[in-house]
Amino acid sequence: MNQPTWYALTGVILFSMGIHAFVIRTHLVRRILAFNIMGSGVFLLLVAIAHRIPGAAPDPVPHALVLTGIVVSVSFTAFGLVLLKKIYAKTGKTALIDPTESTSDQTN
Amino acid sequence: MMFEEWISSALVCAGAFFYLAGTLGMLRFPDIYTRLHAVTKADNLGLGLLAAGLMLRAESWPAMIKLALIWMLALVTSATACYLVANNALRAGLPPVLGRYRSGSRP
Amino acid sequence: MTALTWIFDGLLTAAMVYLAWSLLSERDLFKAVVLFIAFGLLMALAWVRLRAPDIALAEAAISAGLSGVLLLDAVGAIRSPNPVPEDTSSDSG
Amino acid sequence: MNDFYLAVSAFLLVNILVGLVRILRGPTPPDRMLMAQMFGTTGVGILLLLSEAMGLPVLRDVALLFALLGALATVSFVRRYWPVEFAEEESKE
Repeated sequence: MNQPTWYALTGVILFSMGIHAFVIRTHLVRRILAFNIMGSGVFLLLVAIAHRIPGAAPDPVPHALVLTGIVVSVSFTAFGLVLLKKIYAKTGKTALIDPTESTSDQTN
Repeated sequence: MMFEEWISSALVCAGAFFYLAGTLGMLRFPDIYTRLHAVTKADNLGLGLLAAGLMLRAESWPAMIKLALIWMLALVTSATACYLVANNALRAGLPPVLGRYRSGSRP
Repeated sequence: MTALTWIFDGLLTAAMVYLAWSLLSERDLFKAVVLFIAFGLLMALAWVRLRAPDIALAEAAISAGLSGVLLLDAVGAIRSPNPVPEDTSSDSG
Repeated sequence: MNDFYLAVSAFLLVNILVGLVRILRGPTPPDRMLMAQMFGTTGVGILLLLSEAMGLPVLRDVALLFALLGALATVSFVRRYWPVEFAEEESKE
């Protein structure tokens, strides 16, 4: 058990908590936050497994992947928040699923 | 060389002490205005002492100038943020705690 | 690998896990957003500890600068007075 | 000497974690936002110490970015989340 393994374990825990919250929450801001936590867990795992040989320089390919992933995740966060503001302005709701009524009789 | 190291270590320790003072003020002060005081004054003084201590051990002149610039940038941004928050809080009507404050009567 | 690095890494990872847990189970939306900004700052420190300063630069710029601004803007727009009543039943869960 | 810098940075990390109490307990929104500002200032200190302890001078650029962008979240909070015309209902919270 060395330092990158420790951080990889943290990434796995963060991913599990994020996907749990992503499934059970319906508020869209909470879903976006949970999605960001999930992404952070995956990035942490990727950078931690880039240290393959202890003491040597880390593998640069996962670093490039993670850099791209951070930029993509922040652009998707911005896009999701703009969609959320549009949904709120049109319907006054902050969730796509209304938990008080059943969804079986809806067509779309 | 030895003398410089001692001075540098003392400055870093003093900076850590002012950070501790800022955190204690953050926890113990009663209202938003005094907490702003703790965050923007004590923490930035701690950062300045820390940067001064690291400047003595910097490897070149540009590194020293960069450390000083980091401190000045932190001063400018935190002064701006402090003014905005305090002005908005006063105009919003958050009441400052006046008179003698007793630690038992936490608001 | 001394004991001090273990203390630092243990504190950092424990704080990250606790922060993620408390922000995901927080009822107040604004509090969750502030906790998310703090989580981003700790993530930048974690990249530094993993010797990836380029990712730390990107994370500092994006999480401290961009994400917090966007989330605060969206939460402020949701909370602002609106003729349509806000759906509070989806908040609990 | 590196152990000394690492110990001081671990001490500053403990400061951050103790200050987390103010986010969780702060009575008004600006108190919580103020903690994000304090995280920024303390994070600059930790990054400067780590750049000396780990021998990575590039971390000073990360610290510069922290100092520049740490206040951005506070400014956005004041301008977008907490404008003064909504202030009366906010201060009763």
